[in-house]
Amino acid sequence: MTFDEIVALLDTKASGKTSVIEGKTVISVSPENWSEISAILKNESKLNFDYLMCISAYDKGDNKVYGAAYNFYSTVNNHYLEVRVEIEDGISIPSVVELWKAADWHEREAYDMMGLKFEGHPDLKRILLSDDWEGYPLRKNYKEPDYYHGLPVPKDKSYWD
Amino acid sequence: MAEYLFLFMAALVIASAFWVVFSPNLIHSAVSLLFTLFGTAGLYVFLYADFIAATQIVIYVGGILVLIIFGVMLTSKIDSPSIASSSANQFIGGMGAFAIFVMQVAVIFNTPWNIGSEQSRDATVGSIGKLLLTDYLLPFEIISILLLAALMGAALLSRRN
Amino acid sequence: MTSIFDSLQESLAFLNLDLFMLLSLISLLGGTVIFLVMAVNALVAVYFERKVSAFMQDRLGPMEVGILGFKGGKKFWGGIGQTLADAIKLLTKEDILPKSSDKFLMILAPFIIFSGAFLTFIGLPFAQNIVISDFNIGLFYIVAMSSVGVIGIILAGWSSNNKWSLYGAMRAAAQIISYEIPIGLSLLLVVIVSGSLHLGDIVQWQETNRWFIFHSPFAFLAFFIYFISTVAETNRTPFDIPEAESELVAGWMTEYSGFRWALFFLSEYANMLIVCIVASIVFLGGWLSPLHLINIFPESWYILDGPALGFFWVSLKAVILIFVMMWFRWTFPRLRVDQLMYVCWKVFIPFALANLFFVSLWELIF
Amino acid sequence: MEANLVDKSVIETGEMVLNMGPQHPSTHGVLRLKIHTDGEIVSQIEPVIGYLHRCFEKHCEKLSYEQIVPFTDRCDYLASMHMDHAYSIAVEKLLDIELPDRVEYIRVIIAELQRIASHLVAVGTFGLDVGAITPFTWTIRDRERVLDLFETLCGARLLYNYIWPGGVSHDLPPKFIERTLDFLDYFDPQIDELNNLLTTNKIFIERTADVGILPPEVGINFGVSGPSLRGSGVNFDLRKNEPYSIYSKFDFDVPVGKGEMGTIGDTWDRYYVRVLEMRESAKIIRQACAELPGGDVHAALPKKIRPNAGEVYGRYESARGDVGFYIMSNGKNIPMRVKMRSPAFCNLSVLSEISEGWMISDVIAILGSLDIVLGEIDR
Repeated sequence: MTFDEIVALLDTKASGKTSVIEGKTVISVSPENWSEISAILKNESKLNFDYLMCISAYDKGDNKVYGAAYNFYSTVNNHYLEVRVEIEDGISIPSVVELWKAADWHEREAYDMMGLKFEGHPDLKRILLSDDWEGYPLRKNYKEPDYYHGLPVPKDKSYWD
Repeated sequence: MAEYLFLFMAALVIASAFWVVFSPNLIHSAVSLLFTLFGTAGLYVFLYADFIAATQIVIYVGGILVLIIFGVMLTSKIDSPSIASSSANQFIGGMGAFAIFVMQVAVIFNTPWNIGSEQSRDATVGSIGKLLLTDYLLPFEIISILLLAALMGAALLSRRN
Repeated sequence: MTSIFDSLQESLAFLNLDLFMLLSLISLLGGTVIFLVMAVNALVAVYFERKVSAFMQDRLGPMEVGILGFKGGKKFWGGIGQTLADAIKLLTKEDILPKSSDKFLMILAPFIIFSGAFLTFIGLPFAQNIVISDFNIGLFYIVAMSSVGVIGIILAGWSSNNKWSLYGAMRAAAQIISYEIPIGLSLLLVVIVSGSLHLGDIVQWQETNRWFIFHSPFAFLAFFIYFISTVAETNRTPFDIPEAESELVAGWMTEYSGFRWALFFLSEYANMLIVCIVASIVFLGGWLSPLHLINIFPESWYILDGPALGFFWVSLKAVILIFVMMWFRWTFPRLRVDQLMYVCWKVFIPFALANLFFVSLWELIF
Repeated sequence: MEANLVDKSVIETGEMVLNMGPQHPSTHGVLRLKIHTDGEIVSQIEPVIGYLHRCFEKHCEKLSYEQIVPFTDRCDYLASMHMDHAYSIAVEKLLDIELPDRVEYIRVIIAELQRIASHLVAVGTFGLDVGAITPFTWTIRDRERVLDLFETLCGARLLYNYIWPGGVSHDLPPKFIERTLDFLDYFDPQIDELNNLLTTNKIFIERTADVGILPPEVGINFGVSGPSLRGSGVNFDLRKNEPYSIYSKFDFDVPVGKGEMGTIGDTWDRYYVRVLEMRESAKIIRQACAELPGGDVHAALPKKIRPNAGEVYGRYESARGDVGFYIMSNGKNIPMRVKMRSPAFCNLSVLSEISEGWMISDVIAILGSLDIVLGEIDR
């Protein structure tokens, strides 16, 4: 299916709950509707997006809006879809682990790096960084800590000299 | 020469047996038993029972002691290297042990020991084999049936469900 | 058959020592000889193994270290001093005892393992008269003594206070105790046929009859059961699961270093030598020359068959078997622990028992 | 003979947590596995990753598009060319540019050589994991030849920085094609030898067949890709399904697991798919070498790459699976966000699922068959 067909199908199934981002082949979904839409994406036989490739968390740079971009692929129908869920800081996104197990580690990574909270995730904890890390490093407003466990963090080469 | 060696063996048996009883650590007790068993094998050699001595080592040291150590490790937390042994009912146990001690001493002094001159003997293996398959055939077979039953019991216990 | 012990007793008689001193002196000498044999065996076998593995893996193996300026060039003998250098390195290395280990047992364990191998050598003949002490029950003695080492392995694994070591020790104990049974049953075959536990008598039997491996099809099978089981008993690939490097780091040896680790190493290679010498004595005619197998050589060749060359033949047969063990190691993957137990309990032991029955029948009929 | 003959509560056994790694011979890097075991049987595995985390994605937000290439090298250090290629394809897609033909052919040749090199390591270390040492040295010996080729190509043996957005860093050295073909002639019989030594070895089959079966639907649900997924019988290869570069021009097969020695999707299948893929790669290289056109090795690009605002998700079939680069641009010469979808990251997440109930030795074999590279997982 092409992108337009997918959008049309989604409109009939859940009208008004998805929107197309202007000029792009990307669907935008609000967090309230996301669990419904994700179930449709997975279970609707014409869509059958069984393969969640990637969840990319991103920071718009305005200290307020964060988003997650989901890239789906269907190994049965060979089509592709990108969905974005954008939130304001502090609001959580429904987790899709139930539908795609692949989301487990991706959501943990998004939480770890960008501080996105996923509601319903079985074990949302840091994955790459240590459990006691403070802050979310991939946010644009992240400041490197001066000390880590009492040790000074070397910020420029003069530290070694 | 032989006397010194005998005394050494006897001392080894007694000292290690003491440590088996008094060691605060169960595993140390089991290891101490190794020396007791070895010493006993040495004493068998003095009795010209070379086959029995080797049997002592292969069965007690190579088999039963390993079993005991396994058992000790399984009774407690297996991955901590301090398995303490504690003793309860010290008074009653002491009384029992003392009674047995008195009995043994009495037996030792009341037995008419047949003390003769040193004599060397030929290999004992042949005669042991002949006796086992003629005069003592019934006990031998009964023991093998007992062992078979034990083997089957162990197999049953270790099988899941 | 005279032993080194006896001949030393005779030749030292001129010293006019009292019996105690004499026996102590002889025991000391005998012990030194065994220790030297073990040390030299380890040095040579490790070098041999490295070169064999290098050959099989398209490598050169050690090429740099020499002895007294002799490096061996780019030949097979290159790096001839490598194992010696390694031995010196091991002896001078820091001896680490983990903080929460059971220190007493951790120190004791290597010595128990070492004693197991050491004591076995006392009854092990290298040729007709080259044996430290000649036991009447030689074969049984060897089997008995080689079962001592397993206690050391359990203690080593447990006292290290390391879960990997413990796994290794548990696996090793299960494996070694299990494989002792097929080994014992295969050797029992020989005892039944030759009617003696004395290794000299067993070779004597083979001299008057034929090599044991050619005695009957069952004996032939018994040799293979024995040999494969000894590969398992010495913890070598494909049965090296107790120290499986990719699984258990180094199994029960994980926490050991320096001299005490060197003792493990020494005993391991000593055990290899022991089982191969036993195999060659019991099944392959011991110090009998293989030239007798096919009587096509001119009479003059049989000079190779004299007692002096007994040592040569025993060593040759043992070295060939050791080479086969190394060949196994560098060819096969490792079995899993349940497969290993399966092979022992469901294949080897039934076959060995059936073997025992049939060889007894064979003896009755023929 | 029922279970109630024995009171199980008397001899109940406890669970033990075994900490495998971060320093362990067969975790293929600094991976830590918390293994919950009952004796030898594994009941649960928690992979703990992040020991090799080098902030690749944060670095990308501070560097220009060209400067990122050396960092992609270091992600999957066993298949650096694939990472460069994947990133370059994503950037070119973002810029929407056409490449000269010669660039595409060179890239395909290099990428397939890299696939052979990477699979050689995977196959060899897998042998090492199940205890066979010799196959490892043999495969490393053959990989050495590929590295020699790469050395003549760009001077580096591990981290090449050769494939750039818009082209490759320089043209092929003289005689490169001849030497590549020589290598392939040498290499084909080596695969047979490897099969004789390892693949068809009875012990090896006993250890790997029917072990750690990954059902295809579970694999897809967990996002497993590459040879690990194809071992489960899923015919999914981006080179065929969504041909990028010029792969549609070549004739090659996608090997999938057939369950020859056991069940489809077992450890042996995952291993064998890699062996077969090396042959297919050789086939592709031969075709590409035969058709290699002349021409320029750089596309006409401005000195500073400055894509329009927008985003792209580039997919690429690397030796380990489906690499994705999600690049968001806001019109500056540095990207706003680069997210890398690492195939080994997803492949590793399925480990716990497929190794429950197996023994510790099997877990090592299963982990080896997933062929992870920690540099790529942690980024």
